[in-house]
Amino acid sequence: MLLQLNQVSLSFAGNSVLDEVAFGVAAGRIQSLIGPNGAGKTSLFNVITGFYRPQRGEITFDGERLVKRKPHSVTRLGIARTFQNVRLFREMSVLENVMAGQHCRSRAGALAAVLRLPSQRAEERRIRETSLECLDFVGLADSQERLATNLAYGHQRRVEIARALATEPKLLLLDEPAAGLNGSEKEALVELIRRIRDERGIAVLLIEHDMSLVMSVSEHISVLDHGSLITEGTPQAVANDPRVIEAYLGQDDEELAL
Amino acid sequence: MTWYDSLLQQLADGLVLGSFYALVALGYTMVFGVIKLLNFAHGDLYMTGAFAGFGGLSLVSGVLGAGWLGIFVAMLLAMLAVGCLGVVIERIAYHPMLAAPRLSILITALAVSLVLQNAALSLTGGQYTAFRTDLGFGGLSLGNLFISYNQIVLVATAAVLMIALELFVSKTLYGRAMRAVAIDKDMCRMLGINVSAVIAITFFIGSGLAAAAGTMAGAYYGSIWYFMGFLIGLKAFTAAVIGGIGSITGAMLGGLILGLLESFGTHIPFIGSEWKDVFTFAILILVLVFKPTGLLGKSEVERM
Amino acid sequence: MANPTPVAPEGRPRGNLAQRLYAAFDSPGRRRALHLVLLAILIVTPWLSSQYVTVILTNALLYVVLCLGLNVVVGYAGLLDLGYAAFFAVGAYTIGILTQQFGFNFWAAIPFALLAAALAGVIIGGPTLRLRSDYLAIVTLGFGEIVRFTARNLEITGGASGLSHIPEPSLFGWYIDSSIDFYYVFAALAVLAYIASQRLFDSRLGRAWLYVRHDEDAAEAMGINRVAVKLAAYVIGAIFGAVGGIFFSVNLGAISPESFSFQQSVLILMAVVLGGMGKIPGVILGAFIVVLGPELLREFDTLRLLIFAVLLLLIMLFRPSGIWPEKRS
Amino acid sequence: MTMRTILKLIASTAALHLAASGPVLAQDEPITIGVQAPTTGSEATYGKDMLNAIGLAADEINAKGGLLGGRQITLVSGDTACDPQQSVNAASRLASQEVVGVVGGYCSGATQPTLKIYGDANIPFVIVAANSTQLIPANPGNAFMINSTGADQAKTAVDFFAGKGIDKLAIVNQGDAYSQDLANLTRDAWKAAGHEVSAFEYVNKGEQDFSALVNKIRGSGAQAVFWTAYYADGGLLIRQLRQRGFQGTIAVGDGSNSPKLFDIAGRAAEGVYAFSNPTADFLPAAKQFISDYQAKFDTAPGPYAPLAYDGMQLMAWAIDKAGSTDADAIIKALGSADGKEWLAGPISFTPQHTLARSNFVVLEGQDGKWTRYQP
Repeated sequence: MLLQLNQVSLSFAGNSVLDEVAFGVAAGRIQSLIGPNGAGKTSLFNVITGFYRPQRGEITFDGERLVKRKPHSVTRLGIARTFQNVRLFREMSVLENVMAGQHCRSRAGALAAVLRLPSQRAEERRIRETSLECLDFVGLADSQERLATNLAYGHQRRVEIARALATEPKLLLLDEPAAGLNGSEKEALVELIRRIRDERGIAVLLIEHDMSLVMSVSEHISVLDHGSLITEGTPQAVANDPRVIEAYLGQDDEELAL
Repeated sequence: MTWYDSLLQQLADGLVLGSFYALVALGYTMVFGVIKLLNFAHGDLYMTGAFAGFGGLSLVSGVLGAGWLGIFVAMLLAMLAVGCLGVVIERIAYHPMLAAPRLSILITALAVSLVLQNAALSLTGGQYTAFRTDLGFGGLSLGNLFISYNQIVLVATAAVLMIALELFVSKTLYGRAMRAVAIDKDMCRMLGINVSAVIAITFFIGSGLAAAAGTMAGAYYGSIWYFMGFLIGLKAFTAAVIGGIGSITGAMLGGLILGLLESFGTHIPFIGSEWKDVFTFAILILVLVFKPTGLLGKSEVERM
Repeated sequence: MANPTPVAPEGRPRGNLAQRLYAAFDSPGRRRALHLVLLAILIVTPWLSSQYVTVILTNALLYVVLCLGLNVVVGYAGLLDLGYAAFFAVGAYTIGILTQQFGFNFWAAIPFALLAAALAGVIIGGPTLRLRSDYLAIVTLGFGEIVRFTARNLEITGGASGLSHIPEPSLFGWYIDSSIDFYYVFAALAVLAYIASQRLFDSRLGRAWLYVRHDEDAAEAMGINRVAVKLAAYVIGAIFGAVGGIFFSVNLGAISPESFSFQQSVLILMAVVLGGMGKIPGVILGAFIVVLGPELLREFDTLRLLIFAVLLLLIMLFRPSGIWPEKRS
Repeated sequence: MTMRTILKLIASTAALHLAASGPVLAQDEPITIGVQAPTTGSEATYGKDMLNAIGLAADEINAKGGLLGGRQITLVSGDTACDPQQSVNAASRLASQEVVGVVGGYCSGATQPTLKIYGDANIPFVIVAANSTQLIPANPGNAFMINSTGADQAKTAVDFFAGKGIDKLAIVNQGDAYSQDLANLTRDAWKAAGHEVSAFEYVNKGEQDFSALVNKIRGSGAQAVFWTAYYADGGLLIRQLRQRGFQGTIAVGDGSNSPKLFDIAGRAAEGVYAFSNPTADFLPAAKQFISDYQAKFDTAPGPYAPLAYDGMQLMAWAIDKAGSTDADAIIKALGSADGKEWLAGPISFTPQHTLARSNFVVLEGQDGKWTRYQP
């Protein structure tokens, strides 16, 4: 397993958010994390990426232990993420946004920058090229100069994915990437997710409420309810699992259209 | 003087100093509560209050004399005048800036401070003004311990003002609106609370308390000048932070603690009084680094 | 700003005057020409003006260095620093103490001054950078005052009288001592500070400051160590301040704690905010305003600071993000 | 940078040029004298005082027909804000305005860097208040100090306290160059004389509450308190010392020698001693000065007002003696000052251009004013 969680527990002020969660993500796999609202999915992302520190449990990624690492160091190890509500640097250009991802893959310091050392200039070129390539990959190379905040919502989501790709990850965590997208945009997203895996060999773990999207893109699904992993398996197996239906029945969610 | 006499004496003196700090700190903390602004001009409102009180006393002393009665009336006049000044400053300088970057409004506050200070400098010609009163030097002597009547009146007045404020904030509609605005302005607007009016009242009260402190300080110490707000502004801010900025009881507590610390700080063995302010600032920094919410401040819920 | 060429907003090709000026100097060739013209003005000015003007401009150029340094901290990294004069003091006092009390050569003392400032930056920044902005402001204010009181209280710093007779530096037998000499020294420093600011802003680190300022969490998620990046801003700002202090001390030949008061920090901050945080030309303009403004108002004597304060207030009210126009409308 | 910066630069440079181009000197042109004093900032109280006194002197001279056969004196003020950098700006401006001489100099720290500027421009400079010994070696030869140095005063203080039979002395200063210097000098001299300094304390300018300090002084068993700084805070300290029943001797340095001390300290200032140049409330000229000052500015003169007045009069005297506005001649004339009595005593100079004769006297506060103390 590329990413492995063992008995991860998290609570806030005594309220249990995650309870002994254990599951893994295999390298090069597209996997979904589903569950009703408030099941702890985003919290789990935050635990993996170092924004929350779990009280108990082990998380390993590519042979490294993640617990107690700061978010930036988790990203360096090769886990990139997007946010549920798009968090681009709004007042900066699209390209500058994507270049943020290259930060952890470059090293020039202040002195190199002030002296414009050849190595620094080469690195700047490389950052720019890689970032452009990532933008091109999500189909937005034309928008590189525009302010992020001026893009259509669907495009902003893509920029966020490009930014995550620019960190050169082995695993990409997408938090509700389809939220707010229309039908054709969702199709394009499915295709993009597949290309990320197929062309770049990056494993993808996504949180998503749109079940048809989940069913069509995932190779493996993990289901979280009330902070516990209730089941996991192939889409087919999960869709037929009575526990999953029960978990979803507990809430009045229109997205239950399996 | 025995050690416990000296201890008691310092306690009494610290209480007086602390009362001033607390009154000024309250203004900082209230304004910070409602608009999240460090009002750098607040110390200068204290200075303005001292001059307003001086003017007030010369108006009323003919009828009421320059004893505590006259000073009280002058103090009320000063509170009214400086309270209004505070509201005007808020309207003109801070209100248009509420949506601007946080730094811009801070700089605006610094500019207001400079304007007040230099206006006072120009008007007074930079001279110290003697604040003449008929207050005597008398007091209670208990052995070596000496507490002047003035000190007693002063601490009592400060206490009355603070209790009145506490009652206002906890019991009246406006007071509760003030606390609500501090927590969530947008929600208050939706609920039909006149947020602008609440902010104005906060400035009025905060500035009025500074003016009260300024007048009492002028009367108690006997001289006032255009630069007197600077140091106490810094100290009172420290007090507000120690108590937990945004918390009214915290500001009172912080003021008293700082007053006592300074009173005892002069006596730290092996460290001369030249290090006293270094000591004060070091405490400020330590509190902020290790307990940023202060003693009574609430943790960061209000992330707007 | 170092952003790539802006695309004119749709449907509005011309924009206002500022936008058109930006457009006019958009090509690298024209920008170079503009730089050359400004450099030429910088070089010839002292020959065309009185000693007084030279002295004032020298002072303004010192402020350019200090303001560009503070701009890294406040404008780029978004950290409000109210005690910036402390670094200015560390630079000046290190030179004063080393050259005057330990007989160091001026140039040999410079690395120590820079090191001391960087160290001070780490000591102040290290524990405090995680604080929220207004608290950081107060902590830095406190540190600024502590540095000043310490300078006043210690024997080695000359107490309240400070240090005097700091020897003039010489370079290959040429003594830097006249006001024109120092004008050129500070002009060179200001140009260097300008270039360094520009290059930093154009770099990976410069972008990281902006990312962190805009959204700390998103920046962290992109693999940016926000504490390290902020600390870097702090230390770089400290070094700029120390450079100003180093040459300030030899220019005046005497330093005392009064030069490094809270008011000094406020004035530098004011220049940065006035011109427009993060906008290099704006910050330079701000530096000139805070130095030249009170000088131009000297006729008014006692009233001059009052007039200056009122003007400042008006500028803040009508242009809260600084007088330098935004590149993007 | 853009065009706007250039325009700004050109405009400001031009404006500075305009402001700086002083009058062309001709035979009936006025004689311009620069006044270097802090008229803004926290020291403005004292700076304005000096400016007032110098203005008073200039007016009197002009009323008597001016200098050099009818030329009037005009003053230009150079505000230093007591800040070294601002002082340099102010001094450069005065130098650019081609002033004939400069009178003033209040903060030693802010005065020192200006010496070189006046030296290079060869402008005679009468320093009326700043009296740090550090100024002496920095003097290029054109500056004259008419205030006695701290060492003189410290000696007067030690003699006085010893004469009163005091052994334990508390010394309080304000952490600025002047009062710290005087405090240090007095402490060293007092200890050297075999006595005890029971408390050596600092207060910060603008602090109003000295209760903790008073307790400490009382607890130290001090028989006398020496306040080395200025009257404004000194007045508060004296008040609080007496309010809390301190019975010992209180003396203040020359920075506190002002009638205003009685305004602030009230009755508590009765019996307080001050070391001072003889402001000679006894000389007819001084009485006249005090009442003129009071009438004109509606406030009593501050501690350095008499010296500032003297400085202006001395400069005028030297210009007349030189017979021209030639700088070298004026400097020579100043150097030849012959010990004539001025408001604050006789002035003649040592080869280092410091006051030749220290003549500190001891004053005593009685009935709300200073009188000469006779042991």
